[in-house]
Formats: sequence, structure tokens, C-alpha cells
Amino acid sequence: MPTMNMLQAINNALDIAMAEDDKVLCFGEDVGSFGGVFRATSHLQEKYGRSRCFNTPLVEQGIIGFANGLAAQGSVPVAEIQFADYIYPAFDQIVNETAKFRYRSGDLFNVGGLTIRAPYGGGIAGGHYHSQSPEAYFAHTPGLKVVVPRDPYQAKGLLLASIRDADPVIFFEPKRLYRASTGEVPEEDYQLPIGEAEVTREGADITLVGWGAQMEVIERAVELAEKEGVSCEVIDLRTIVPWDEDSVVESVLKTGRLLITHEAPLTGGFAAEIAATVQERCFLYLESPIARVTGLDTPFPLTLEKEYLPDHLKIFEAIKASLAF
Amino acid sequence: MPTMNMLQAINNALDIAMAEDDKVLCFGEDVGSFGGVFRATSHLQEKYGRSRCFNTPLVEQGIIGFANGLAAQGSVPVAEIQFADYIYPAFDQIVNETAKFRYRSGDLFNVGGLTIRAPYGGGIAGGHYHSQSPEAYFAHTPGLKVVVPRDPYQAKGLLLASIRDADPVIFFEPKRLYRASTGEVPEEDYQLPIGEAEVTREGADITLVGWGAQMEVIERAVELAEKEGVSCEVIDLRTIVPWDEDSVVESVLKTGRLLITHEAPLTGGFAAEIAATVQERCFLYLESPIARVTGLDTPFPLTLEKEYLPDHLKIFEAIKASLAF
Amino acid sequence: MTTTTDIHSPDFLAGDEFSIPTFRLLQQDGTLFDGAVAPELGRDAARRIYHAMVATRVLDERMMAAQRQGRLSFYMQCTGEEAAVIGATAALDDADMIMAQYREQGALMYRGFSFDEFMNQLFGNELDYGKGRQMPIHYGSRKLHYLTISSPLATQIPQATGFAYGQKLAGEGQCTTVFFGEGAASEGDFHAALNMAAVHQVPVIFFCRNNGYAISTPSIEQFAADGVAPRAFGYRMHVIRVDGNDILAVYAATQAARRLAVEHNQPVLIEAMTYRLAAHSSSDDPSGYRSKKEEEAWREKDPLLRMRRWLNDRGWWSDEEERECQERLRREVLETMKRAQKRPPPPLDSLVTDVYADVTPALQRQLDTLKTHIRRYPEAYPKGAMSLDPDVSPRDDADDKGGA
Amino acid sequence: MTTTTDIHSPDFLAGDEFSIPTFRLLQQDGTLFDGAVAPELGRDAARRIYHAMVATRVLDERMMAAQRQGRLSFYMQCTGEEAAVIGATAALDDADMIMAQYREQGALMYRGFSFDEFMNQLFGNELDYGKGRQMPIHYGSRKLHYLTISSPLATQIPQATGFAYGQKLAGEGQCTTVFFGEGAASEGDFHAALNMAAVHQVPVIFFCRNNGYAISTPSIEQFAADGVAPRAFGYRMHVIRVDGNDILAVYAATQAARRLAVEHNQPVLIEAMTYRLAAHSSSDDPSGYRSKKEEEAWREKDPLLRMRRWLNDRGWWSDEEERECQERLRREVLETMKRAQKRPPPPLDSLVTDVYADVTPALQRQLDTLKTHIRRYPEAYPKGAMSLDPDVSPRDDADDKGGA
Ligand SMILES: Cc1ncc(C[n+]2csc(CCOP(=O)(O)OP(=O)(O)O)c2C)c(N)n1
Ligand SMILES: Cc1ncc(C[n+]2csc(CCOP(=O)(O)OP(=O)(O)O)c2C)c(N)n1
Ligand SMILES: [Mg+2]
Ligand SMILES: [Mg+2]
Repeated sequence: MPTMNMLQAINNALDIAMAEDDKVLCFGEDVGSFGGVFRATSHLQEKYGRSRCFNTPLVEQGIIGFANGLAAQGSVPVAEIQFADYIYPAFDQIVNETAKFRYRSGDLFNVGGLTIRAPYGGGIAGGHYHSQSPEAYFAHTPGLKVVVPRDPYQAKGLLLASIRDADPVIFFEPKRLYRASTGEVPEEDYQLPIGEAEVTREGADITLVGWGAQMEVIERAVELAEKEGVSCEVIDLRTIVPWDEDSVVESVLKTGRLLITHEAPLTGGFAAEIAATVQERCFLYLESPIARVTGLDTPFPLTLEKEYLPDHLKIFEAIKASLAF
Repeated sequence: MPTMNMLQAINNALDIAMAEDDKVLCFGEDVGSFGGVFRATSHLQEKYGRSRCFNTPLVEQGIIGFANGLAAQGSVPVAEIQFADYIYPAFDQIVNETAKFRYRSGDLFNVGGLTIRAPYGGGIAGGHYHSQSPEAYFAHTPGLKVVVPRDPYQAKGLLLASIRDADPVIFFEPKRLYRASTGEVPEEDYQLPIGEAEVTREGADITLVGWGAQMEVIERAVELAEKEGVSCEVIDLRTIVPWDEDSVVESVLKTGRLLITHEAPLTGGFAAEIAATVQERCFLYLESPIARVTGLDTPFPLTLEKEYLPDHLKIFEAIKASLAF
Repeated sequence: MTTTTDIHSPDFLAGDEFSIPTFRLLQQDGTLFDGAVAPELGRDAARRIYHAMVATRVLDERMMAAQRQGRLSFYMQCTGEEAAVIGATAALDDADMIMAQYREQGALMYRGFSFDEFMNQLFGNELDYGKGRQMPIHYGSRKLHYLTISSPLATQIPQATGFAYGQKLAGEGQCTTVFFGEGAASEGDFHAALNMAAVHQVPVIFFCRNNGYAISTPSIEQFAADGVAPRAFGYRMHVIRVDGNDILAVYAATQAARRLAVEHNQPVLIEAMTYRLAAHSSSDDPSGYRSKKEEEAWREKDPLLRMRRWLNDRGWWSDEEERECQERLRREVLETMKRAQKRPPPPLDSLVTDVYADVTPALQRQLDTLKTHIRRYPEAYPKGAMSLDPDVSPRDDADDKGGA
Repeated sequence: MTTTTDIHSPDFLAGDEFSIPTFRLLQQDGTLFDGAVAPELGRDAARRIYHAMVATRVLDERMMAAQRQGRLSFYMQCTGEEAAVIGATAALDDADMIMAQYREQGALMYRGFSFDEFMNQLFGNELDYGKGRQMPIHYGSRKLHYLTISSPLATQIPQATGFAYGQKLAGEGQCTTVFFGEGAASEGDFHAALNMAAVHQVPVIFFCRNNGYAISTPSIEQFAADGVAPRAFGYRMHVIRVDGNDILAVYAATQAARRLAVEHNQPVLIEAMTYRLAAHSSSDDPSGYRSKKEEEAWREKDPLLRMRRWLNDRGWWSDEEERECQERLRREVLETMKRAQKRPPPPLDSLVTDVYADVTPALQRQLDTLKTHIRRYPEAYPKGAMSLDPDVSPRDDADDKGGA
């Protein structure tokens, strides 16, 4: 099996999707001949022509408006937003339009073909505007699906599934793993399920839930914890909405403890939703308060980024606190 | 003391703020000579002139961009978004700009003078786009304050405080109470504190938390519950961010039970944040799972609006379930 | 870039260098302007147009009255703008896509949306294609290539650019026409849409109904320029301004625009100068922001009257037919309204379907909980209860007293 | 509205009816065009401008080199656009507000931002006005009336309209100039900003640096029109296109624009035609999307060279001075860089201050928790630990092994 980094896996997924179906189009700022500022769309214009892979003018609300129309028409647009931090000008098109298109028309029209790709997350010295993790905004929006892969294998399988999913999907790519994360990725077409979490490690004492780049951080914390004799069960949510409540609940019923981690600020982050749901469904089984290890309630900083981030040490400490409760 | 409805109280607050300070400006779509589609800005143009109260072109991103600039300059803009459902085109200006203005400049510049007013909420047969409660989107955005009044008295005192607050405030007005809610409102200038919840009813068995129009619904549920002998403590959060954790926690430490209600969809709504925080801070005191009574995870419907809404009966049932746990 | 000449003194252009003329064919008395040539429009085609205009007028009058009587929660009229909307629609292929703002029911009428279909939407009953989820006037028809209305303004404009781009790739010779008001044209989405259409050479017609107002805001507070038309220069896009109350001019202009779009992949901007004769919506009272005199002046330019005179002159229509037609339409409207009003609401399940292609487990749980709750308090949720199992009847246990 | 004429045949305007000339004064050899008149610009004023241009060039070259050496995380050059940015700034009152995109460090240089000030921001140290919170090049100065840069494109454009509206009300005769790229001009915020400025007659100058590219996207894929200038017609706004590498033309045009803005409350659009000679940023390599030949052609139009020749011709500058000046600036840059690099980071508290005017109780709790944590693992957070109480030193208990 070839080894790919995450960008290659994404590029490969796009290539497969475009080769298979003429209706798949890739576009966004600098996506065309240049292949995107991260090169996720490299060579696609060469291969599939300018009408199927192209630069757009610099206007995110237009990119998504255009993509909504294309999807309604029956095409399968894969629109790139250059950084997740710049998705907000398109917020109205996503939240009021994409998310409600099928519902409001009674299923006369839908934009299920739409996939929105955007690099998200910190750890690259990007400051306020090249580091954000905006998944919680979209998670509060019925009608959208939100998917985040943790490694190249997941990225390819989940992206192919997203493109072919009958609903619009926002696909957030952990950009600090773009080149840093490599792994074996099958050359051929495959899909991984949307809406299903994955238990990446089984354990008995505490359940750790995360997604995307945070999975790697969790793994480092788990190494520390296991050395202290704590047995951790680790779950990669993979899909933020609709999230796989049952898998998380099942695990917490077993371990009695839950820690959730994300880079986004604490208040109103998606960990809150998981905590609120789990405390309800596992009330009698919880042995300690559900812990959230997240970014601070501030804009994303630069010089003190390391201090800001929910790193393995903070998770490790929170694991210990939970066990010691 | 004169009796006012909520619109009159808001109009009165704007009048006082504009009379007191030349730098206060009111603008938005139809806000000028017409006085706003709900007439919240009636007569302000007459009184203070076209340069201080005016119509804008129909462009929410422009309204807030313009308001951000004005606030940075030292003016005190009160910008109206005609319906909260139409605030999303301005999402980037609010989330990436308003919220981060002071932080990113190291306090060289700030838009603390800015207040954004928007009618929100359902119950008026408004369907998807005249009913939304988007507070949770903004609650996940450090740098913003979000305030919601429950009646005319609160509306006036909180709006005056918001306009004068040193930070930008989004002021969501429960439009179904605009004319329906009336009460005594002092003619003179007064402010109510931002960031402080209010215990509107003391009780022993369960704590009920809400804000805005939902407070009235809670009251109806409490009437039913009290008839069944349940003693309810009711808290109006009033400020969603920064929210008054201590007051809620203090109450739950006493009652041992918590129910939170809002109209917005369940997943990722602000009730999740409250539940997540309270389960952590009151873990050993909780006698039953924290309950959330909210809108469904769907766009806001029309014909079946009554079925969708978290009404007094749903709250009443949830109170009973909590007590019976 | 065609920048060619240099200047050596700092002379500003101010936009007064050119002016945008208005394309007109038909005078208010029903005769053509000197030198004007009517577009080819046979008797049947002309009557189809006029009939749609009258039917729209009648529907609007009746439904606004119904709204006033409290039978309907909300309504919006097309009144005064029928020629703009229907003239444009008639110049299209019936399979061309239409993306409307909300005041374009005339387009649906022209394409054959039945009164029943209108009424089912207006009353949000079980037959509403939109399943009672949106406010009245949010029509949509897949069959008639008319995208379901969405209230957020201008969002449909870049969508139209995208849809038309897809049509171009599909290569079936269709285009998209998107309608919007001069107010909505201030939104950022407008700028995005026109620019992208010009860059990507998309077969889309941007049809602006400049009716002078956005709710209470007069166009003079909406933009400083001479209307919306000059914006086309900023995108290098073909543009024409047309008298929006002149059915022949609108028809001819849109026909020509469609040729540019479909045959040359050239997007076009049409600005139709017209006037909203009625209130903005049933929630609005225009007496607060404009004069009766102004309204009267425009009432004299009524597009229906103008077309009727032209038809009469050619012997294609008569006062007799007019009377009959109006009466028949009024009767039909009333009958269909009664039918629609009586129909049950959409089923309770419709609350959670179509959020996603398939109902998610979480939504199914929410629906189940809701059903249990409604079974407990059926009289508190008459619409929801109605659609539950027919054998459920209001219970009368101790818990129920809150349901009153 | 000035709609006057009628036409009776459906003739479209296509925007080819007019063309936008380019205002030029100075030829590349440093002499004026025939018939061109240089703006009034004395020796000192001219030297101040040129000095800022050279200092900007030197800063850019040195800092890009520093970035390549790994001393700096990120950098962006103004190279090639110095005349556009500095010429415009020089034509303003020093107390006029400037809202820049990110490539306008020249404006700050002209107004007297010191190398130390630049460096402190670039290294995000304790003296950075922005407290180390934003990426390099996100400068701001309240004293110099230069709004702190924000990365989201075009957001500053409507903000400029609002700021200038406030200036108009304040009545102190100031205006705002907002810089942006031809790429950013595609954003919805651009449309909002220009339209609102025209409607509300705001003293704002919209200064578009049309440098041909938005990262890799050439302007031909950004818009179909002849640049950004013709958009002004859509707002009835004064507009001028200027050779952006011609310091005298930029200066004269901006002076005239400022008069329109401040004396007549007329917003103005200036489109400066220029070229980004360097990469988009330190993360970019332009060889992937444009030819060396194209770059070379523009290098010959270097705005510094052109101005230098003009200065030399007038005896206001010499090659000797040039050499000295460059050397001195290079030395200063290196020295200040060393100083700035050595300075400690901003204190840990700066993570939570300025989110709100006052630190909220919740943020204080988060900070306290963080401090406790950092005290536990000081070696894992060298910057944070450095600013905690000086008596804190790395502990060495059992828990610490994860900190390595
Ligand atoms: C994004 C958004 N902002 C505000 C509104 C509220 N609103 C509904 S109609 C309207 C005026 C529209 O005017 P125009 O586009 O000229 O269309 P007309 O009503 O004149 O046909 C406004 C402000 C909305 N629906 N959507
Ligand atoms: C809203 C937003 N979208 C995308 C970006 C990423 N981005 C940064 S610079 C840039 C190109 C800008 O081009 P232009 O406006 O022409 O300015 P130039 O770099 O040429 O000076 C892009 C796409 C951003 N910063 N903000
Ligand atoms: Mg209008
Ligand atoms: Mg550029």
C-alpha cells in the first residue's frame, strides 16, 4: 500500500471522485492551475479541464452561493474555503441556505451534492485568522453534516463518502497534519462511514473523545496516563453532526468517566454538547464530572499559542484529576 | 410609573441614550424616517436628525462593517438587524472583526461602543426566517457580549447598559413580546447590570434557567408544577455571555436539579454549555440529570410551530421527570 | 484589460459621462411609440401572457383580502409589477430555471401553477409541496423549474450563477433567470454573483425589479447612482434598462438577453423600472413613507391596463372577455381557497423529515418523544394530534389539566 | 435618477462605450510626460517620500531574508508597490485615518513608525503593541492613525466608510483612506462599502492596489471588466486610474481625491495599476503561476528607480546618498532585529486581557488554572513560564516526566 501524507490522500480522493463522475467539480480561491495554496487540488485542472477545476474570484459568499446553485442543479461541487477562518463571509449561504434547502422546499430541491472543504485548526503559528476551529457553529445548524478526519487514511475514505453523501457536508481538514501525518492509504476507491465514531483504543478507566488533529494529542496524553496505570478508551468522533451518541454513551457506561477535548474555545464548543448529552444518558454511571480540555475563551493567540492549546499535558492532568475525583 | 410595552421601552432607551450623548447613532434597514419595521426607532430621526438616525442600504455585512468602523472612530453606534435570522451575512464582521478588535490590536483600537439590536425568536408564525434564536453562535465567540431582556423594564435597563458598556453587545429582543409584554417602566434613566443573572422566583426543588421570551413560558410551567407541590427556583440569565455561572451554580447546589430551556435547536444550543458547566461544578449535588427543553434539531417550522416549540407543557413534563428520577 | 489611453492631468470620471436610456415600446394608451416595433408575439401567446397577468392580479387582491379577514397569516402582492415578471418569463423557455425573490408569483402563474397549488402553499396544508414549513408565498415547483422561495434576500443571485454554470456544462441550451429587487441588489451576494457570472461566462439573466422601494426605503437611500444598471459596467456585462410596465419591451429585452445568455454564454443584467402599487406585504402600510399622489401617478401606468388596450386594439381581447375572465378567476380563487383551508396540516413526521435525506437516529428520538408528549396533551396540539394514529383521543388523567 | 432618454430598440450597453484612461506624470527615465505638470512637492517632502520608499524596500528585503533563515515565522513584502502606498499616504494629512490590507507597511514607514516598532510586532515580543497576538506584519498604531491589520480580506473597507462617517460628523476635516487589493475587491464587503459611502456622502478614499494577482489568481480570473475602476459608475462615485508606479501621479491623484472627500464629502475610488514584484508572502513561490519574463518587465518599471531618477535630475538626491542611506538602513534593520528578537514574550496574562475591557471572572479562572498548570510543567511552556513569578523554577516531582 502506498504511503501518503494527508494532502496526497485528499488529492487522491478528489481525483478518484472526479474521474468517476463528470458532475464533480472542484473550485475555490487559487484552486485552479496552482492547485490550491496547500496544493490539495494539484493537477486536477490539468486532468479534468478548466471547466471542472477552477479559480473563483475572491469571495467566499459567492463561492458557496455558486456551489449551492450548482448542487441544486444536480452537479456535485467540492468547494474549497482557503482557511476555515474565512468561512464566515459564507455563513449566511451555509446556515440559511445550504442547511435548509431540502427542508424548506419539501424535498423538491436539495444541495446534497455539496461538499465544502476547509483547512482548520492551530499549531502552525497562524494567529487569530489561520488557526480557528469553527465546527461548533455548524454543529448547531440542523441540515449540515460536519466531518473531520484524523489521518490520511481517514481523510481519503471520509472525503469520498462526503462527496457522495446525499447531504451537504462541511469537511474540515486539520492543516497541521497536512504534511505531518503520513500513513498507508490504499490506492483504490473506498469510503468510511459518516455518522459513525471509531473506538481507536479500548480501555476501562476513562473515555477520551476528540476529532481531527486532537486525536494525536490524545494519543500522547494516553501514553503518559498508561504509564501511570490508567487504562484509556479513545474515541475519534469523525463526524461532529450527526454525532454518534450511542458509541460515546456505550463507552462511558463502561468506563464511568469522560474527557472531551477540542481546540476551539470552551464556551459553546462542541464538547459542551457531548457533555450535556452524556450526563443525561449516563447519569447514574458517571464517577466523576465530565472534563473538557479546550482552547481558552479568547481569540486564537500567536506568541503564546503553546500556552493556549489543549495539549497532551493538559489532557494528562485532566485524566488524573478525573481519576482522582 | 408609566406602562410601556417592550417596543416603547426600547424606543425610550434609545431616546435617552441619544439625548444624552451626541455620539450615539441609530441605523439599519428602514430605521430612519419610518422608525423600523417594528417601530423601535420611531421619531428618533425627527428628534435627532438624519445624520444620527438613518436608513442604510440593504446589506447587513455593510451595516455591521460600517458600525465597526464608527465604533473604532469613537462613535456609539446602535445598529439594527431587521430580524436575527438576517444577521448571518454580517457574521464575518461580527465574529472575525467586532469580537477580536480590541484583542488583536492590543487595545490600541476597540469597538466597545457598538450595540447590535435584533429581534429574535418564534411564536409569531414566522417560519424558518423570522423565528430563529441564534444566540449560541455568538456565545461561542469570545469578545462579544450577548444580552436578552424578558420584559419592558428589563429591556430598557439592559439596553441602556449595553449601549454604554465598554464592550460590543448583541442585544436580542424577543419580538413576540414586543407588544404582548407590557409593564411599568420608569421614565428616567436607569441601567441593569450586564453579566448578572436574576433569580426571579425562589424555590427548593429544582432550578429552571432561561432567557428572553422563554421566561414567560417557564412561569406558566411553574404554575402547573407548583400546583403539584413542586417548588421551583427560576433564573433569568439575561446575559448569555459572559454568563453568570455563579448564580446558577449556587442555585443548583441548593435545589439539586436543573432544567434549561431555549427555543433554538437542542444540539449545540446554549443549554449545552450551562449543563456542561453545572455538571462539573455541582457534580456531587445533582439528584437527577440536567434537563434541556428546547426546539427540535430542525429548521424552524411553520404549520407545526406549536409542536416544535418548548412550551410550558414540555417544561412541566420535564420538571416532573426530573423530580421523579 | 483594455486600458489604452494615458492622461496627464488628474481628471476624475464621475459616472456622468454616459446615461442609461430606457427601452420602451408601448405607450400607456396601448399604441406603440413612433418607430417602435413590437416583438413577434402571436394572439395565443399574447393572451397567455395577459391571462397570467390578470390571474395574478385577481389572486393578489383576493388573498390580501383574505389576509385582512384573518384567514391567512401573511401575503405579498405582485401588483404593479406583473408585466415585468410575466413579460420576462414569457420570453424564456418554459424549462429555463427561475430563481425568484418572493414577488414573482406571476412567473409561476404563467407557467401553469394552479390555484390549488398556490392555495396549498398559502395555507401550509398537507398538499403544500413545502410541507407547511415556510410562510405563505414561499412557492416552489420542480416541475415548473421554479426554485422554492427563501426569505433571505439576494442569496438566490449567486445560486443562479452556479445553477446556470451547471446548465452550461450540461449543454442542453437552458439558462437561469434570477429576479430580485433594487434593495436586494445592495447585498454582498449581488456583487459576488454578477462578478462570477462575468468571469465564468455563465448563461444567466439578472433581472432587477427596480420598484422604487425596499419596504420603506426609497431607492434614493439605497444607492446614489442612476439605478442598478450602471453596475454592469463594473463587471463588463451586457445591460439594458427597460420600462417594467411595458409588457412588449420587457418581453423583447428578455428575449434578446436570453439569446446572449444561451447562444453566447453572456450573462445579462436587465433593470426593469416599475413600481410596487401595493404595500410591501400584509404587515406593511405604505402611507407612512410615500404619498398617495405618487401612488396615483403610478396607478395610471398600470401594466395590465396598458396591455389590455394593446390587445383590444388588435381585437385579441374585449371588455366582455375581461369581465368574464375576472369573474371566473375570482370564483375559482374563492373555491380553491375554501378547499385548501379545509385540508389537514402536514403530518407530524414532516417536522423531522428532509432535514437530511434520511431521518437521523437523534431526530427520530426527538420525534418519538414529541409524539409521546402530544398523546399526553392532544388538545394542546390540535394539528400534531390530528396526524397521530386516528385512534388516539384526548385522555383525561390528572396530568392533563395543563393542556387547556 | 437621471434617466432621461428613451430608446425603442433593445440595444444593450456592454461597457465598451467608454474606457478608463490612466493618469501618468513621470516616465520611467525620471522625466515628465509631455504636457504633464508635477504636483507641488518641495525638496524635503520629496525626500521624505523617497526615504520611506527606500526604508520599506530595505526592511522588506532584510526581513524576507530573516524569514528564509528561520528567524521569523512569516513575512510579506510591499516590493514594487511602494510608490502607490507611500505616494498616497504622503498626499494625506498625517492625522487622516489609514486602514490597510497588509501590504502597506510603506504608509507606516512614511508616518514614522520606527524599525523598533516594526520589529517588536514582527517578533511578537513584550513591546509589540498587539501583544504578540497576531502574525507578523499585522501592524497598528493609534498614534499614527493606522488601524491594526486584520487578515480577513476586505473587512476594513466598510469599516473605513463607517470611520469616515464618524469623522464627517466630528467635523474636524479628516478623512479615511482604505487600501485593498484587486482580489479583495471581489468580496461582498467591497460592494457594501462603496455603496454606503456614496449614499451617505462619506469622506473616504478607496485605494485599490491592482497588482495583477491575488496570490496565484491573475486579475483576468478575478474580474472580466477593465480593472476595478469602472465599478465606481455603479455607485456614482468619482474615480481615477493611476499608474501606481508613478509617485507623482499617485501623489497628485490622492491630493485631488482628498479634496473631493474632505471639502465635498465625496468618496473617491482610486485604482493604482502596479505589480507585486515579490512573492505573495514568505509562504508563496510565484514561479508556479507567472513567468520570469513578466516579472522582469515589471522590474524595469521599479517605482524607486523612477523616483530616484527624478530626484537625481533635480539635484535632490545622489547615488552617493543612496549608497549611504541603504547601508545605514540595513545596519539599523539588523540591529533592531537583534534587539527585538531578544526581548521576552508578552506576559502570560496577555492571553486573557483585552478580550473584554475587563477580564471576566470566567477568564480569570481559566488563566489561574493555566498558571497552575504551567507551574507544574514550566519547561514545556518556556514563554509562559518566563513571565510567571520569577521565583518559579522547574520542579522535579513524579508528575513531571511528561513535560519533556
Ligand atoms: C438578508 C435579508 N435582510 C433583510 C430582509 C427583510 N426584508 C424583506 S423584504 C425587504 C425589502 C426588499 O426590497 P427589494 O429588494 O427592493 O424588493 P421589493 O420588496 O421592493 O420587491 C427587506 C429589508 C430579508 N428578507 N433578508
Ligand atoms: C476573507 C479572506 N479570504 C481569503 C484570504 C486568504 N488570502 C490572503 S491574501 C489573498 C489574496 C489577496 O489578493 P489581493 O487582494 O489582490 O491583494 P495582494 O496580495 O495582491 O496585495 C488571499 C486569498 C483572506 N485573508 N481573507
Ligand atoms: Mg424594491
Ligand atoms: Mg492583488
